[in-house]
Amino acid sequence: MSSVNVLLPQQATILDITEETPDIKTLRVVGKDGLPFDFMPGQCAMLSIPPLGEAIFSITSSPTCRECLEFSIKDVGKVSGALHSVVPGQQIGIRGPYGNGFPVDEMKGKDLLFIGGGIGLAPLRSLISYCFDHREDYGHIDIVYGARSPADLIRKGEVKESWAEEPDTDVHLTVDAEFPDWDGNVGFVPTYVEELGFKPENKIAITCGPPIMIKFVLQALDKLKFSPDQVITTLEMRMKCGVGKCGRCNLGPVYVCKDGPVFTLEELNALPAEY
Amino acid sequence: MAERNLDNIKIIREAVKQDLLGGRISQVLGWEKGHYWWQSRPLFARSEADLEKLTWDSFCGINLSRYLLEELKDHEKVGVLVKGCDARAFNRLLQDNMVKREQVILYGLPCPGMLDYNRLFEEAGAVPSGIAENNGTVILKTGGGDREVKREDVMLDKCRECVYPDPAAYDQMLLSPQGERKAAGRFKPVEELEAMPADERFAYWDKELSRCLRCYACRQACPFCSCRECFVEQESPRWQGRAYQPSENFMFHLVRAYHGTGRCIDCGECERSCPVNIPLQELNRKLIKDINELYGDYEAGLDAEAEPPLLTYRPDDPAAFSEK
Amino acid sequence: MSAALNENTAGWEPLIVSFCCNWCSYAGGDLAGTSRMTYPANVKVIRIPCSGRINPMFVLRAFQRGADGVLVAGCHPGDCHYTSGNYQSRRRLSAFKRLVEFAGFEPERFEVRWISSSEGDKFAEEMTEMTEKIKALGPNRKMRDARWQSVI
Amino acid sequence: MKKVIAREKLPELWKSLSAQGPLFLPVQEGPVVLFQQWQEGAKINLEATNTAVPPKDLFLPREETYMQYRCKGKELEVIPAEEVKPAVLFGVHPCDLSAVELLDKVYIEQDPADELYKIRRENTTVVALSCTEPDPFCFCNDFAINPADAPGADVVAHLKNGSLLLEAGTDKGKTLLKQAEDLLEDGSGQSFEPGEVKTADFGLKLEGLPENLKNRFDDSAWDELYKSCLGCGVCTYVCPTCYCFDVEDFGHEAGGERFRCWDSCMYGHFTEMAGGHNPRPGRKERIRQRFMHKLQYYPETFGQIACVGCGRCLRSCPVNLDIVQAIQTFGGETVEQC
Repeated sequence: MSSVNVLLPQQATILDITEETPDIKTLRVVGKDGLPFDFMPGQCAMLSIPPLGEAIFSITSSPTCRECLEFSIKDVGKVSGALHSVVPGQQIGIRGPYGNGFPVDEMKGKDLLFIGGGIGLAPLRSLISYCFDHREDYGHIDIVYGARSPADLIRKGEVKESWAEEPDTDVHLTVDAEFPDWDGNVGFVPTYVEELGFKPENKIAITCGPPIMIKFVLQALDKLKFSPDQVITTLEMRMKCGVGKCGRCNLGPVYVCKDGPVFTLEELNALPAEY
Repeated sequence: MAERNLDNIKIIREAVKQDLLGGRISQVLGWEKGHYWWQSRPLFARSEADLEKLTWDSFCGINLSRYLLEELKDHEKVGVLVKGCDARAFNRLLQDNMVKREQVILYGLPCPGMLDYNRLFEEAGAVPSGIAENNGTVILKTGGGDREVKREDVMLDKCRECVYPDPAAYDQMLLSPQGERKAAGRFKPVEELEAMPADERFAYWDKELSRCLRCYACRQACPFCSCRECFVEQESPRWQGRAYQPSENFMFHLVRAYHGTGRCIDCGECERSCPVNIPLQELNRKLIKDINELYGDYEAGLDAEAEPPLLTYRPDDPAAFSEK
Repeated sequence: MSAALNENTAGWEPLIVSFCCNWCSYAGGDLAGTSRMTYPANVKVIRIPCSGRINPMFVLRAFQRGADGVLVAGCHPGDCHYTSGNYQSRRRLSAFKRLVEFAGFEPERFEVRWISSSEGDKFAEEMTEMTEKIKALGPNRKMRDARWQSVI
Repeated sequence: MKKVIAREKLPELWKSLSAQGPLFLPVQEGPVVLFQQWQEGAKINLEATNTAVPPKDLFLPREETYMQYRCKGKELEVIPAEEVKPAVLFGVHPCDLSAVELLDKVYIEQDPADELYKIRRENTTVVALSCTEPDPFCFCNDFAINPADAPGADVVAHLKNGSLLLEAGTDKGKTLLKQAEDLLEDGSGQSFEPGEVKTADFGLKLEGLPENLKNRFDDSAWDELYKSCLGCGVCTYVCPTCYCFDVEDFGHEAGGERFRCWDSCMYGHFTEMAGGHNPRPGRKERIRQRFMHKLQYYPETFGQIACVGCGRCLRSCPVNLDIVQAIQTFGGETVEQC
């Protein structure tokens, strides 16, 4: 009997690399025979570059994309730094998929409000593409996306052009301060969300971004009368195994890598606030 | 149960009570009884009720000064009960600028040496129901009657060779001093190891260190390990690997000990804390002995004003290598 | 570096890692080179700003990764470019040398020498002597990380 | 299957068993007793109640290399480690056996199973040894464990009247006893009736504790409890039910290996993220995590408290901050000992 060690990575190859912002790159990755594994939007994968080790990243592409996996990665640490210096054709290790992913079935028939900040668009992007590829399943789509500056917005072309062109879809961009040649909104994401005055009826809000942004977005949504079960967010914790054993991402009875990273605000409120 | 000298405890309580309730300090670090009569654990007393729990007996081995690093973040001024080794630990932290003298009141407790429960059990042949002490002897209370042993024979290793049982620094000395002790044997194990052939000595350490779990209790309990970030946790460069390989064991223990050169106060908390009984004091004492031999007698923590030997030099210093 | 540390057991040659002070010993090595003096190729020189820069972890890491001997070379006492670096290191490295020996290393495995920038001849001599001594002792296994060897 | 062997003949048994594969048993190593692989001349100590470090090492080794890697140019090759050989673990006391069963729930029963653990578990024959005398720190009675019996082991062994009685409880156990047939005598005439061993009883009230703790995450009692904690990892490493690990690489650009090793929630770096944010930044958060995991999180998932009363944290914590104190703080009642 050949058994499978869940910690063992498989080989994957870098197809190409896009420089999104000064510190964010998008890697397109393919397994030995096409996609290394099937997955759902919101799930993550463990990428490894020996001898620096492994780190977990959310998958940016949609499962409807069958050519490759995409990862938008910010250079913040050892492994992410190394992933910034890979070249096309280079092989890395990959294992996954990990986590629960977004509840795409429960979201069916609802209007969707995506609220992203900076690199926080990475996991949302997977879901947004998925929804566009299953357009008839979902209602009106609003996308609020912001960053510190226009240069820090990722996937600018896609966001501004293709997404905005989708039927029944509105894209709202914002940056933290005035910049030359920026004709969009200026202001923090949470404030902008409040200003846009979204109605909670039959709507689900999905938010991801830096912790401080999430904190204020949640307050804004509360003011707009969204109930906790209408708000979905993803958590970020340090992880080593991805399968709910190594203990780092343990929060109350859940392991974020296995039972998350996607939680409704209602679920989150029941957990110890250690994230 | 352990018979405590209630008069002494009363003296201690009264002394700290005045300062605590009078508002001079907002917390007293002392000891209280643990689950068993042979355990006394740290007490962080902030009220009169807390002080009721305060104890002073032969099981107060835990060095309290280390806690100051954390406690002074939350308190303007705290009181600490200090044995000889706790006071030397305090002086050490003072020398490293980790604590401020005016933030602490030291209550000096001359220490008769703490007892080792393992030795008590061994002598009694079982777990005694308690002990009593009388002038250098310990009476073990067992089912088969009382048994008297010499106090010296049942002390903790760390206390057996203690030279300075009286606090070297204090604001108030609470009990009568013990006087300096002779500890002729403190370097004996080091000398025995020095006499071995190199390979044999390596094999000895290889075996002893192989038990290391890398729990870092030795480091956390140690008053010289006060770095904000330990080399063990440094990521870049990564000096300490996490594997349990012999080479990683040596890396940790040699560097740990070496960082104590001229700074180790020989309190033995590292060795007492080790869950697998690695003879860490042999490494520490080797460095104490060598520094004394090469650069003159120095006892870390005894005098906060004295210059630590590795922070100074003399142009005519000897060397342990050829200078030709 | 890793290739340099490889150990061919058949025709074993010792590997000596020498940390040399930039101002004196390293310049001494340069002088030895420009004066066409020879010393064994077994010595790998690593330039450091001052012998006072030596962190004992450098030495232990060298042993972990395959060094058979480590030699720290600095300016003569009194000649430090930074006034007192070598006075400090004399104390520190004396204590460290004894600790390394106490751990079971042969005394020859770790040495400290003072070599000035004008002592090209001394540099060559010391390096030769160290190499000969280590050759006589044989390969060092103490503290060597077996895993490092197996992955080269 | 019941067998018996005289104690004098045990060295022959060790030799015979270890000829067939690695045999791990309690060995006196200087002042401590540890589970170690048998070798000629090892000082076996079957009297010691508890080893300093629990036998979880056999299933979740403190260090386990599970792959090698080779990099050549842009290529990366991953080479899985070879499977482990069958082993015998002899002399596990009932508390430690219960602890292994707790680990099984996480590593085998909970999806996905951890193959590294599972293979070791399947390949190991566990011989449990009932206790004759409790250690002063033992309190397994509080967890309804009878130290004189060890149901669930492949073989249960009892030291009685100068002999070792062995009873196979599983097929693996029967196979083991068959392997040593020549040395063992028929034990059907012997009494295998487990006796009764009383450990210290702290009178801990465990019923309802997990539910009670659910609302006490922000309880001020944590502010006091953590204070004496030094922030070392002794409690986690000597705990038979702690199972956190780390994954690390060793090597260089061209090649090396990846291993997992024990880690501890008591360390600051355990949860620190690449950007520097740490969800459990201080000793208080970490102490709370450890005790809440044992007393609330684990029970909520698996229906039982993750402590077996082995007493190792009572013995080894340098400042006597142990799980009994935590349970007492949060509602378990206590019987004053001293």
